[in-house]
Amino acid sequence: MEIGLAHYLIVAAILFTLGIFGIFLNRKNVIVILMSIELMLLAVNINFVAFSSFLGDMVGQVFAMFVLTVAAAEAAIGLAIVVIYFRNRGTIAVADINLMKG
Amino acid sequence: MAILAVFLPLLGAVVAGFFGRVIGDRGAQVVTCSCLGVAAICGLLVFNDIAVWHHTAIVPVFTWIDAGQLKIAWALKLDALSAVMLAMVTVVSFVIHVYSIGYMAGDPSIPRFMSYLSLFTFFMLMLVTSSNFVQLFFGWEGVGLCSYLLVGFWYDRPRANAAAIKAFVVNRIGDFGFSVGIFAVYYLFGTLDFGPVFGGAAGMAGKTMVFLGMHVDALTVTCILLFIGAMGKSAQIGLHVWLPDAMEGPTPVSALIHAATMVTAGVFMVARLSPMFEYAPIALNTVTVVGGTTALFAATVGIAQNDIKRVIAYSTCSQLGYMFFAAGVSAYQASIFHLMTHAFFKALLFLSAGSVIHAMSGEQDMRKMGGLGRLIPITYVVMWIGSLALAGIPPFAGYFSKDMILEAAYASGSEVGEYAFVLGCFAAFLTALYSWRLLFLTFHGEPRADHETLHHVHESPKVMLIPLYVLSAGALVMGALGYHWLVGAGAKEFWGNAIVVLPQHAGIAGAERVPVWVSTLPLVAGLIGIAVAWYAYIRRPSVPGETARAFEPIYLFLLNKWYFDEIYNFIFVRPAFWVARLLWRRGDGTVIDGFGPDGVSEVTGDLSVRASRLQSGYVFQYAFAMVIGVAIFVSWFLFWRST
Amino acid sequence: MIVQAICFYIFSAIAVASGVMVIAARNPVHSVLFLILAFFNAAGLFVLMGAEFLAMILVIVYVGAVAVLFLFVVMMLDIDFAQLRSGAVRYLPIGATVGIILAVELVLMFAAWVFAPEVGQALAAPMPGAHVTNTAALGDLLYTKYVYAFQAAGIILLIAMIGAIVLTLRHKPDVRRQKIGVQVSRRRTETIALVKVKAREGIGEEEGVR
Amino acid sequence: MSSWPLLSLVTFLPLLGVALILILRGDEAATTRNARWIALWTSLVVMALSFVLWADFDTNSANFQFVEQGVWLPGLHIAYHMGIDGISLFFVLLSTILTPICVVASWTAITRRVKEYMIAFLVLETFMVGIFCALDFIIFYMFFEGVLIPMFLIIGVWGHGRRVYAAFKFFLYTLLGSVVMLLAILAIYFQTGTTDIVTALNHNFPPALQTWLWLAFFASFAVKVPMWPVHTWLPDAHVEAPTAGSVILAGILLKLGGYGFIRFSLPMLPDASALFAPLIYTLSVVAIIYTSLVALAQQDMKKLIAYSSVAHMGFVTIGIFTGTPEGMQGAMIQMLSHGIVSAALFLCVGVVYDRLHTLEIARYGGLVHNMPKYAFVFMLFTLASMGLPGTSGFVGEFLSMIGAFKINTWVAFLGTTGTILSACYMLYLYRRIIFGTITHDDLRAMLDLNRREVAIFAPMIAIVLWMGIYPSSFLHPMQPAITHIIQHIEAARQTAPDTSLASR
Amino acid sequence: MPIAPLPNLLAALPEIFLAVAAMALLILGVFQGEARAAKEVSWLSVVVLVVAIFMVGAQNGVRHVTLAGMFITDGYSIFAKILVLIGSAFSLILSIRYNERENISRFEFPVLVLLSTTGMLMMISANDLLALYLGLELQSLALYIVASFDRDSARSSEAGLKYFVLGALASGMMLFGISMIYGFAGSTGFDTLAAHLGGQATPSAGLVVGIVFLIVGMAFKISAVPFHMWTPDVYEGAPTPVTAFFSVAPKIAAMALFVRVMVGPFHTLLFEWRQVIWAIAVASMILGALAAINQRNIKRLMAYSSIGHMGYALIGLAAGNAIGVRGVLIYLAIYLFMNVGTFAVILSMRRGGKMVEGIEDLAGLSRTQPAMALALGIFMFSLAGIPPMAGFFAKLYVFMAAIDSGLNVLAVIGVVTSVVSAYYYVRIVKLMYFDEPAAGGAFDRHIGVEVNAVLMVASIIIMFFFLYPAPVVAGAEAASAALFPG
Repeated sequence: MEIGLAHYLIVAAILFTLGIFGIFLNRKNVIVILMSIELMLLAVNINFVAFSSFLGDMVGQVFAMFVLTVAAAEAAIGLAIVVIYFRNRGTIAVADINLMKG
Repeated sequence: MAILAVFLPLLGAVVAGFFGRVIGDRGAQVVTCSCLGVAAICGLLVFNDIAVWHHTAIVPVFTWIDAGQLKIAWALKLDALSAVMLAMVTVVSFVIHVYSIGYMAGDPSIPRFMSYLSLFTFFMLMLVTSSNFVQLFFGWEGVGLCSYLLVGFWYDRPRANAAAIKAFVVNRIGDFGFSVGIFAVYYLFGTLDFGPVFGGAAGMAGKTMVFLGMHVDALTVTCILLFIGAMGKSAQIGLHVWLPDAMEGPTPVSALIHAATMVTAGVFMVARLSPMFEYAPIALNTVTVVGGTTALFAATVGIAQNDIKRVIAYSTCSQLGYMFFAAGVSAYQASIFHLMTHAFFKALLFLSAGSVIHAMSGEQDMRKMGGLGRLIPITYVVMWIGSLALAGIPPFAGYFSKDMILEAAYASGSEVGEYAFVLGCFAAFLTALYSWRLLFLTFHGEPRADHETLHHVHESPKVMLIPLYVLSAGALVMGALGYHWLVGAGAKEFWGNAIVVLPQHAGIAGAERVPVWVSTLPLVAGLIGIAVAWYAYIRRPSVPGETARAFEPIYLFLLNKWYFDEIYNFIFVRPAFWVARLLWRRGDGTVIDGFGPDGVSEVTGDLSVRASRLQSGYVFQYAFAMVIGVAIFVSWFLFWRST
Repeated sequence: MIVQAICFYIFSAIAVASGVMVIAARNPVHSVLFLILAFFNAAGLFVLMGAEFLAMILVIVYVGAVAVLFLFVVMMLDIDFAQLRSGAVRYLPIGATVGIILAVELVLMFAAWVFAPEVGQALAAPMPGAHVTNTAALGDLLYTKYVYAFQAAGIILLIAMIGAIVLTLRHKPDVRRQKIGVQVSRRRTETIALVKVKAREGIGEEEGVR
Repeated sequence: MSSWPLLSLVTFLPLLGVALILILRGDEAATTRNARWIALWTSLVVMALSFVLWADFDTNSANFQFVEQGVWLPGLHIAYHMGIDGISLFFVLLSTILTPICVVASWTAITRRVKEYMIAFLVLETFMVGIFCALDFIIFYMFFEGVLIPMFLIIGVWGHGRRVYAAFKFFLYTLLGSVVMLLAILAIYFQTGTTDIVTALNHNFPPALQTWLWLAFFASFAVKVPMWPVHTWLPDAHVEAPTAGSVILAGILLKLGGYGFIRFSLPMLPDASALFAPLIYTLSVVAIIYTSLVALAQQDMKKLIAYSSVAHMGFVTIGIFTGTPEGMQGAMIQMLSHGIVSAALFLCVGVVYDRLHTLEIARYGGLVHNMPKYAFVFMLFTLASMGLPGTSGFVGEFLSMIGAFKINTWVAFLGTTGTILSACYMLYLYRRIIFGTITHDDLRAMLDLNRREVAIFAPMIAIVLWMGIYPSSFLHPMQPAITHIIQHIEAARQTAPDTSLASR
Repeated sequence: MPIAPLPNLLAALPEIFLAVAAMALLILGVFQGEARAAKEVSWLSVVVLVVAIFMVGAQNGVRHVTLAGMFITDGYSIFAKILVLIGSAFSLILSIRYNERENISRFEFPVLVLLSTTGMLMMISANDLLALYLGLELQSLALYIVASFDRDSARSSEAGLKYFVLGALASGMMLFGISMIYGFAGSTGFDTLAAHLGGQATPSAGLVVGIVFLIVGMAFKISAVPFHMWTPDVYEGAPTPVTAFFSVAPKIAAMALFVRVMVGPFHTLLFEWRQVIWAIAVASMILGALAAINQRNIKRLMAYSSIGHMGYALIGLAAGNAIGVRGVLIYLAIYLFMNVGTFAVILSMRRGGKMVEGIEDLAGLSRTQPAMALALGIFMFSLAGIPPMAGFFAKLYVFMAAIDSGLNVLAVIGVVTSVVSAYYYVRIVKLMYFDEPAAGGAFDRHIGVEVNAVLMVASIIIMFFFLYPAPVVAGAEAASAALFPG
């Protein structure tokens, strides 16, 4: 019952797909989309750490760390935009975000 | 000299045409007539030079076309054939120019008319003096153009316009054959100069070429193609339809173009190309059959027509048939002889008819004439002379030439020759019949015109009559005069190598040896024709009507000129317009534009709407699109590329 | 070994399950909470793989800051949950198909993961060995080899800061705010005017008190 | 004189005129007037210079003359390379002659935005001359496509009726054709390592590549010519364009296709040309008969002449692809002749359009009564269009057909039917407009040609007759170039046997 | 523990300068106070950018790898960076007066642009997947903010939101790909990757899929189909100078990065990734040509236009050789000026003090403002690729690359779509020249000297590029040679 690299990668793949699902199946709330993105980035981090661990290389972990940093910044900006959007429209329902199309 | 003869008419035409306003009507008449007069003198001098001194020559003017091996020069070929034509054309043309002064008096555009006439003469002279096929074609089309201009001279008459276009287009159909024929000549001989082509014709005999995917005898096809051109110009059956309609033009035009000169260009061409035709027996037979058929056909139509000029027009048609079958049986000399005599007497007939029309204030329908003999005696007399010449009554000009032709046809011994002979004799009968029908209807009996018209009937002025005298003289003596040189004993020396007849073809030589009945049959036929005409129109004027009623289908058939116009209209003209509209609306509009630019732009526009509809504005769909893209690429690499 | 396996399965099962709940929960507050759960378990997985520092960071930074920020915004925006009804069902079949295809492909691919042949020789920063802790090793790299990335990350955070401020900060005109710069740089002459007030005359118009 | 960059001067001098017009200031009327005069003088000077070209041209040489070469795109072997031979010489002349004529023809007809109009024409002249002088594919292509811009504006801004539709159809249709050629040019570039035309002309392309290149060039040139069935842009463009626009369109732009065929397709891609010659023949014959018939049905003067142009260009394509000296020289003459004749016919139409503002044939009739000069001029060009011997049209049609007969009798046979049909539709047109009685009162008030119009037509008449009676002045200079092309084709056929038709 | 030696910072001088200058300007802005600062900081930022251009230009084009192998400067980076800096500078110049008029003038804007530009330069100089990622994020995050900079406008904030959500998704995918590449090769450095990848007949599936995901991230930035979906909405919603900025600088940077990544570390996998590039290039060209036809909003039209143009630029990338890269670079250079010029016109489309964006508003412009109409006409013909405008040369060079590499189908699709797209460009010319002036009358005059100057510079460059193309061509040639040593 050896837990190998593939196991971690598969978990990451599933989480990643879930994140993608969250983005395009969600009609309710933009914030959930942001969370889905966080899920994706989590999956990516699992990947990096797994590879790092199995390759015996630190670069993966360093990368993961920067991903975390950037993800935090991204979340901040994303939420700021959501906030101003809400101020303007009074809603953040995904289905309402279509002033511009065509 | 020859250059002068050819180009003086052009000078006259240019002066009269461009400066007509400046020099006035009188000026234009003077300029053109004097140019033509000088040209006629030159023409006669040239004729003299050649007929007597045999100074044949090719006078180069300058290069025309020089492309690849093709080298064509503007040049005047002077030999017996062109000399005969040159003299005849300039003289007749001069006479008609003079006549026109009287006939066209009072017309608002006299300079234009005179200019056209002179221009026509120029083109005709170019035609007869050409030394290569292309120059021949130049003259050929040029006379066609002038014919168009002159037929449509009275441009506000719709019928004249229609006739002019018809004349040009039908001629173009002939020219189509002619030009393809020229292409073939060039293809075969590598040159278009008469000299080398004629020289090489013997060597080309029996050779085959691929034409329209068929292996055919080269010379035969070429000659037949060229003959199609002759048919168009000389109004042979099938392509004759323009000639009667062309009578919409002023009468001098009919006399000059549609009797004396242009229509004979086809005959001239066959004679000119005798070195080629001689080696293409099938082509010769074709010429014979077409000529014979036309001779009879036109004569039959002629007896049923009521328009005085149309009768003469069909007569011309018929006489051209004679000339052709003469050429077809290798009696080119006879053909040219008849051409020449015909030029005089037919021009005479036309001009006399013009005189009648002039007298009748423009009326052309014979049913409205009658009894004019007393009122315009001079015209009456010259008309008689012309008719006698036409009917081949000795000693008038037509007798010599027509007799010769029929004898040659008989003497050729071939089946087609006999065919032509029989038809020709019958046509001779009909010729006499319609000629005297015309005479009797016009000049005899009670006047059928209304009083007003009759009151105005008067003899034509001198300026019109003098030309008639000249032509009458020609119609009287030309036959006897020219017999010796053209077809008689002096013929061989006279023609030199202008006309080639192979020994195995009897030609005019055979005409000497025919039985007596053969040489008298045409005369007898003509006399019978006159008698029948006298009986039917003088003695028993009710006969024509009864006959027409009794044989109504035949009468209508003849009256309607064998329904050629209707058939052509039905087969060609209307379908052409129908197809034209179809191709335009459906072909260009629906099919090409529909599947082409318009269709494509419509589809593009539609796709564009769809493409922009993809942009729904919903973020999740955008994301979905991205994911689909990724999924496709990943699947592509994982499954299909199987890396 | 077996313990490790059990832990792996527990962590990953919970992480995946909470991942599902993040996107499936109807209440976004619940979503955030599930997200936090997912992070916790992912941190567990990190620990299993020997990346203790990252695990810690994940918990501290993500759970402590980011997730809370999410929670904060969700609450702040005061969304009417009743009106949020999804029309996702219409697109679910095709969406699910594509997603599942992608997932299956990725899983299949990862399940048979291969490394490049020479992968061992190319390592830029091999693990230092047991004598150096994970944290120390990371730190060692971060400030030397990866100083460029580190600085860049700093600028990124600066941008995030500017962005958040510039987008959301509003100076409401009717709210009086402290202007420290102005207050500090005040001069005496600007603030105080000495006015001699004569008796019973008051202060004149032209020298009026500001 | 040879030290002067004469070709560049001829090509780019019009731009000087553009610059002058651009800096014009002042009130509307003055600038308008000045713009006209500047355009006229510029184009006249250019014309004079182009005559110098002709005078200095060595008619015995097949080489490119007045060659100029300069660095342009370094490292790519793409250079500024200009030069003319006997083929291009006359197209240059045609362009420089037609431009002043167009300027004069638009003198009073164009009243709106005259400044821009004259600029467009001068720019157009530069492009047109440039096309024929360019000896580098990229330069050639630039001019070739650049023409679309001024022409698009001329049709769209100064056109009438459905001008927008026509302008777009023209623009996009011809653009689509020519972009494919661009790819072919690039393929040539990689094959030869340069875009130099002279180099490419002497390069032996492998047969398979030739096929593709030929098709690409064909796509471009066939649309320009235009060949059936890609001709439908032409009637629309002609009808909606202003008179001078039609003149240039018919006079020069249609020649681009023919020029391209004779300059590139045939000498550069001989095998493919032989392979596709039957295609060309078929399309051309169809064009001659089809469009002649369509012309017969037209109710609009310009459309009729436009369709007749398609038919006439059918002779050109046949002539070129016969590969015979007669055919090719005939095609050249036919192009030049058509350039003058159809241009003149459009000018004729323009004369009455300026007076009555309609193109509907039925609105006219009996013009000969009050416009005899006009009737004469129109008649002359009608005849030339029909190919009457003695006019330029005859020489071209005759030579190209005589060349065709050598190759394929069917082509010559069917092609020659075009002469019958052209007589039908042209005379039918002439009759409906000029002959008959005046049926509309407004026609009675129409004035005959004024001096300006006479000045336009006089040189064109002279050229038409000149080319018809003494075409040697034109045939002779182009002969060496044509012979050179044919020799080149022969040589290529010998070195690469059994690759094309022979083996099929 | 030894102290690491100080890396060669000189190579990264422009980036460092930009970042430091941005911070300095930020401080300046904070201390100056809102009202005055915006304009001042903006112009100072322009100056900073110009200085940076000179700094970049001063580099000698020799290949320097520094900062632990993460940062590279070479001829290629110089060329691309100059383009990016020019694009940013022009966009900033265009923005100043617009922002004032629209009441969104704040000093953070130029600072964000500067920081974003810094990110772009970092992208161009990236020599490591980590550097790539950080540069990309640095650029993107700033862009998300400026997209929604008009924060009181629902459209602007929607644009920001959409851009953000999709951008985050794309960068997530890209990271996923990076992780796979890292997992396969054990390294993120380009040089290492280049050395260790390839050689196998059939590359590993994981690696190829990783590259696909990586491509997604960059395709998103250059808005190649099907990762383009954000583009029209964001272009339309974002403030117009931002749109102008979006349409040039980030695209150029991302494209430059794209090229570097593809032909650098993954050059041996050309056959694999070319298929992806081929597909997105075709899709972009087709969609860009088709969808724009139906547009009424000029910014939206320009969005589709830019999608199409990126498709053409991708042709050069698909070629995957020096000629192709040269094509891409020339394309980008010309594209830059065409777009900047066009947006300068769009920014001048004001009537009664308000922006108008409908293309019908351009009707009759040649009557009311002939100079502007002429300039826009030049840009439109150029965008359509009609010679002698510069746009023709752009297309010429990429098609040249395609033909050279045997990508004939791609080239044919390219020319056909360029004809289709010519329709909508030319339609604008038609509106300006054929139609009568629109009902609203002329646009407002006095759009600003700087806008006019930009317009003039751009139109002159586009119009007369053909006269002296050598600098750009030779520069691109040298730049592309830097990527293909030997």
